[in-house]
Amino acid sequence: MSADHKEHPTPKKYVQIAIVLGVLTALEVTLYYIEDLVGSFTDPLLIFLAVGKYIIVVGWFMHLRFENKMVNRFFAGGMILALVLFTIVMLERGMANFFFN
Amino acid sequence: MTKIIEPAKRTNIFRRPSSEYGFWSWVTTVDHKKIGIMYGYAAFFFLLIGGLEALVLRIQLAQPDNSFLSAAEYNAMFTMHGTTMVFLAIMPISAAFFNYLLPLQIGARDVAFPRLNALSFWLWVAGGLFLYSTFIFGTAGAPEGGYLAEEVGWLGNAPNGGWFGYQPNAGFKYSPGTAMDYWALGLQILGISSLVSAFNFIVTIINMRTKGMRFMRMPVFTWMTFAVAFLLAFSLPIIAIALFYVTFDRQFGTTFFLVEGGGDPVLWQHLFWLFGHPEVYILILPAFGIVSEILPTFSRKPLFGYAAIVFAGFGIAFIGFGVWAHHMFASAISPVAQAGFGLSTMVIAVPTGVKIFNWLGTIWGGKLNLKTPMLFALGFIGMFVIGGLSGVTHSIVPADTQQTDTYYIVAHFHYVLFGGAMFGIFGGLYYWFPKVWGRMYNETLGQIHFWTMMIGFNLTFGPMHWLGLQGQVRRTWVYAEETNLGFWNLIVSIGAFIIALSILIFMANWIYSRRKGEKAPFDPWDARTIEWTIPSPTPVWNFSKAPEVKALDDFWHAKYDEDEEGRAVRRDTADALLLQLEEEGLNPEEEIELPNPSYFPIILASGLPFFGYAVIYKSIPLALIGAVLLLVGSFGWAIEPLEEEFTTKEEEE
Amino acid sequence: MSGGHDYPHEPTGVETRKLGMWVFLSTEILFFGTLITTFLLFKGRDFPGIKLTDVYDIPFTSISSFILLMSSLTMVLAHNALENEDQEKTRVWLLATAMLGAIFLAGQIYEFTEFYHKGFELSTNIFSSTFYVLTGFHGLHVFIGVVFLIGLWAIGQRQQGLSLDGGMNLEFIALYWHFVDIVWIVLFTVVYLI
Amino acid sequence: MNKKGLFKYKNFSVLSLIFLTACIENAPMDSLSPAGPYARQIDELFWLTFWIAVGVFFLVMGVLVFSVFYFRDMPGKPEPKQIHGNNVLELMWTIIPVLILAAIAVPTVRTIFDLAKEPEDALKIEVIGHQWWFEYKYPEYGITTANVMVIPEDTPVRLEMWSNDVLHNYWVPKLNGKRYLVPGQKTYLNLHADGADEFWAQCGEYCGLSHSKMRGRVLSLTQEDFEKWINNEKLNAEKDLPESSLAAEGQQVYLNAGCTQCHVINGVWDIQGDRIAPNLTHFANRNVFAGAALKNNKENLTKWLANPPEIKPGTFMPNLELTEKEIEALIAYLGTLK
Ligand code: HEA
Ligand code: HEA
Ligand code: HEC
Ligand code: CUA
Ligand SMILES: [Cu+2]
Repeated sequence: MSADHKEHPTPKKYVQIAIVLGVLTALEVTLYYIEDLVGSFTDPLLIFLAVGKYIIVVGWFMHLRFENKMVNRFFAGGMILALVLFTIVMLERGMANFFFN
Repeated sequence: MTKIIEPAKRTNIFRRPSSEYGFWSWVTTVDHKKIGIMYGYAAFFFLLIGGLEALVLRIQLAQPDNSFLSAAEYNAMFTMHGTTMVFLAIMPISAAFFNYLLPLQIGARDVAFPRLNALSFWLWVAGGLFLYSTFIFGTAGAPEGGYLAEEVGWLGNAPNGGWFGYQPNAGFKYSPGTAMDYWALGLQILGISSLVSAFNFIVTIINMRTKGMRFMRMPVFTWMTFAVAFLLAFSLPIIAIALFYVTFDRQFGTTFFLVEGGGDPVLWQHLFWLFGHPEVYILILPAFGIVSEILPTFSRKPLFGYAAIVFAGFGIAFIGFGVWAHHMFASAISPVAQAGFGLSTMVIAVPTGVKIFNWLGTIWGGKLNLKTPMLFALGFIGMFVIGGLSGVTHSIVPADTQQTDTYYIVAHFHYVLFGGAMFGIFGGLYYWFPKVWGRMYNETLGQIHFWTMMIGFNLTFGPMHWLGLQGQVRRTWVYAEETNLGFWNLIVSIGAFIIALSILIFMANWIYSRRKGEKAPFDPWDARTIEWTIPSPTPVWNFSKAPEVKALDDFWHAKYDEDEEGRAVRRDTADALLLQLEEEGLNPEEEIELPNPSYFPIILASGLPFFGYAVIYKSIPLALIGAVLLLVGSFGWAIEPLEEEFTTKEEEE
Repeated sequence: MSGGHDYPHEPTGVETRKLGMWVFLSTEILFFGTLITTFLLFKGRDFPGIKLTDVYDIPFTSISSFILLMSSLTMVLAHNALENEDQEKTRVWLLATAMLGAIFLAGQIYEFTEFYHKGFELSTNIFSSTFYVLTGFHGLHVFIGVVFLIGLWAIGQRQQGLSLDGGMNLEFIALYWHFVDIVWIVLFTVVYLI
Repeated sequence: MNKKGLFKYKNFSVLSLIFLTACIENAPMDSLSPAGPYARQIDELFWLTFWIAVGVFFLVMGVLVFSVFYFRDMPGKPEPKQIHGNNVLELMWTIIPVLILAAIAVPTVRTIFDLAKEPEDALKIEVIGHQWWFEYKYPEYGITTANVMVIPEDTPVRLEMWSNDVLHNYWVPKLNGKRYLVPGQKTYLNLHADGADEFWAQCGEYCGLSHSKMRGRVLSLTQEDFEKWINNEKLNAEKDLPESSLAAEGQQVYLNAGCTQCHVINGVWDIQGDRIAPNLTHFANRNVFAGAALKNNKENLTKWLANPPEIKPGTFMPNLELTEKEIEALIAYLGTLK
């Protein structure tokens, strides 16, 4: 088996984490409905929340936190690569819409 | 007396395949060596087909306003030529090398997932056959509303959108018929095949290295395999999705790339080249690896700056992801993007230069043994530098707007693909020939092959530089007499036939030497890496005993010491060591367990083309056949244990 | 794995199949990245016709998102039970995970048919195409995951029980399942909420 | 061995010499003989890079060929020193290319932005790509023409371009680089011709069956001639031709054979404006037709009208099964469209 260095959480811990996830989801949906109140902060906030949930699931449920460095780098590499490449594409094509038409 | 190692014939639900020789042993094999050899032969076959297509192109272009081919046929030919050469020739030949050599170079008995490896191969075969079945089943024609004076012949009923299938031209409206569907779905299957092998190689390299084979002791070829696997793993998903879009557009009425429906044709360019540029490094890095093995061996010197070469390889791979839009300098991108991508493209010259100069450092001061593999490696450096430098002239964006879509580009990429990748591959084929077949190739024929190829190659692709700069646009079926380009085009066409001649010489050598060549010793080149410590041809079990590696170029250091001046001196023990290795290599002491052959990879793989046909012809029965094959394949796979006991028995030879 | 169990390796500490799965998941990021990019790109475009916001049923989707999220919990509990060698509980949690996944899928099918009846078909316009391809691709992943989970559960039923490093490795499938979940976390925000 | 090495050396240097001397005379599409400031700017940049590349090439080949000669295995040669690397050297051959590239990068970036800038007081022309011909519109004058773009000499011209179907790529090698024509999006290109001359153009991007025959011409005229041309283009075609002339017969064929469904001749048919085919109002003034694939003469026109897809596979102009007589009449009529 894998050489995990840190202890995996207990079931109780898992349930707690799941509750946090649930609360965050509720918050997201609420934000969606009170968009008018929050104004232009809504979208960044929503993204922030999603990233939070993402990190929690990857880190704890998938045990990435406890995983070998190699795996961490790999996954992070894929993430960063995708983010950078696709941001550029979006900027390029988004701008095209904006300026050229 | 040799020991024959046989799997126990035990039955699971299905009877396990158990033939050691003959047809079924190849079909069901999961042995990386056999898979490698099959990749090699099949890819070479496609290389010949792609080459024939090129010859047909060159006949058409030998004269201005020629009418040897119709427009439809010409367009189909260059599309299939490019697609074949890239996906069905160079990539799989590289895969042949990966398969055969990777486990040997890291001292493993096989790859991490042997059956997955067989699956990759059969998927690739399935994809290739599917793509080529377009010549039988496919149709192509004029765009909606357009007219043709004559029917499209069988030669023209093939994909005709160019190897990068720019949208919307390759969409249903402008390329009706099914040929482009064969292209999109065929590439999809081929992509899955490559993805699977990428995972396999990454895991193999990380986890299957023998004792002491630390990362920084791995041969450069293994390193380059690693880099290629990364490139594949991260670039193929992008094209897979983009090809999905194409298929949806063509079959299910979506409009991802059609402006009328709100789509975006330039998005296809981005997605294609996000894959396409890493792809060209997928094509060249294996050759870099091969050359990095050949040069030190035949110079009798260690590779100059091993670490730099390794990191440069990864640098190329990494930067290679950030330059895709250099294929779009004339397309609809902003000047800021032009500048940014121009600069990032230039930067690639730096790590590549590091490699070139380190190779020169390797031969400098060496004792060069100019055997055929070495000639190809040296030729590789020369030819690749020409291609690389013309690449740098493309990165000068304003200059590229003159060059793009002309034969100057065609010259560039043939210099890097043929002068680079192919020369490297030929070098590798000669270099490892003895290891694979246990016989030596014919040196004289090898030398003749090299020189005819060198001449033919430069005659073919050299003149394309000025043809392009002086106005010949690529993918043109005819060019006007008044452009005065006829003379050099004729030279180019003659050159192409000289290349064909050289390939015939190569084939003759191969066929002759495999049967009648001298018996090869197991270390004919006095080589450096551990694949040469085992007998030629490689026994099924690779290493009788897992080797333990103590240094980079372990084998060399076992044979040679350095004197005070730093010169290599053969150890007294070297000869005894070689004898001992040979003895050990042929006679494993322990019982060896090897992964068993399996029917399921080929069954699973054969399901996919049916899905392809099902999509094209909207046929539920075909989809069901595909689904059944897929289910049988994966179910059988899941319940079949990978390995069973082998019995070792003595047998008279 | 192959080549004999006692064949010595340079240790990296990651189990081979698990490593393979992580590599696969890393590349899955690019699959979904491409799809999401396309979705966002077209979402920003002004194109006539029915829009996504015209068909959404946010409360419904929120609930099914929650269900998928909770399936990650049951999955991790199954894994935990197996580590504690509690076969019984492992199977229960496995089945629970598969069921939650199946409910999510059912919800998605319901949603798709609803949208379809509102005139939002695959080829209606660029928004509908990107929507269906993106969420459908994710749905396919969920489907494959459910098949895996049920298969695993069946093996656990039939044989003496699952082992942590046996043929069909639970941890290996758990990783896949969690990944499918995190993709939905992103999709829920990107596709529905923003 | 020696001979082979020598041969190799010759092979290479001869090749690069050929490169410089092999330039084809009278190549109308030659990108290396610029005839305007934009193309010249690019040309200078190219040659700068080219010579640097030649330098690097000879350096690498020099070392390679020298090594092949000098370090070749010969009987009695001692084993080589086992050198594993040299940090200083390696650093040098990393940094020097960086510097070289930085030196090229500066003018490159500057030129990119120079070329992208919209020139002041430029003549605006719209270029619309069709499978497989270019349409030109002069919004300031309300003129529509095809295949031959007419511009004033020594004046900057700003092209605003898009495509009607697939991607095309507009290229006048002697005046500037290429730029794609994209459906649903506009792209821009500047032209500027030094003097009065005729230039070849060609579609660069593969755009389907007859991509190779999607060509064009740019005619740069003196200011005076240009104005004359403009004024003539603005005129409608003559509707009332001398009765019972061949041309009048041709006009009847034109009106009745279905040509009007696709073509426009200003002043001759009620419906004006855009159609899918080239505007023929001043057809006889254009020296080439059908995407500049054919010279405008009787012989070619006969071939074209008899069977257009024969000349341009995939074209949207059908074979209208015209009789020889009709064709003759049509050609006479087309000849009057000055
Ligand atoms: C094996 C494949 C391969 C390789 C390795 C390369 C390598 C490079 N390529 Fe190439 N390329 C292709 C295959 C390849 N290419 C293909 C197939 C196409 C066309 C696709 C199509 O349109 O069909 C293409 C097209 C292409 C274009 C687009 C042209 C266009 O369509 O307009 C560009 C533009 O920048 C480009 C640039 C480069 C550069 C800068 C490199 C660099 O990596 C080269 C680096 C190497 C060197 C520079 C030489 C060695 C270095 C030194 C000796 C150091 C000193 C050098 C300097 C200081 C300059 N390539
Ligand atoms: C690795 C890739 C690779 C290789 C090796 C080659 C090899 C060759 N290519 Fe290729 N080429 C491409 C990749 C490659 N090409 C790509 C990607 C394109 C772009 C396509 C596109 O635009 O979409 C292209 C485009 C391309 C064009 C441009 C077409 C156009 O734009 O209109 C031309 C034109 O001359 C050409 C010529 C050749 C020639 C003459 C060879 C020769 O070197 C071929 C040599 C091989 C042989 C001659 C085979 C030998 C055959 C025999 C000996 C016969 C034996 C037969 C039997 C036993 C049955 N190629
Ligand atoms: C269905 C549409 C259609 C009809 C009907 C049609 N044409 Fe055309 N025609 C075209 C198109 C499209 C082209 C451009 C073809 C190209 O260059 O690729 C063209 C080109 C031409 C040209 C060359 C114009 C130029 O400047 O390049 C001439 C002349 C011509 N047509 C004459 C005729 C005549 C005469 C008729 C009737 C007898 C006719 N056409 C009927 C579509 C049509
Ligand atoms: Cu238009 Cu090529
Ligand atoms: Cu590239």
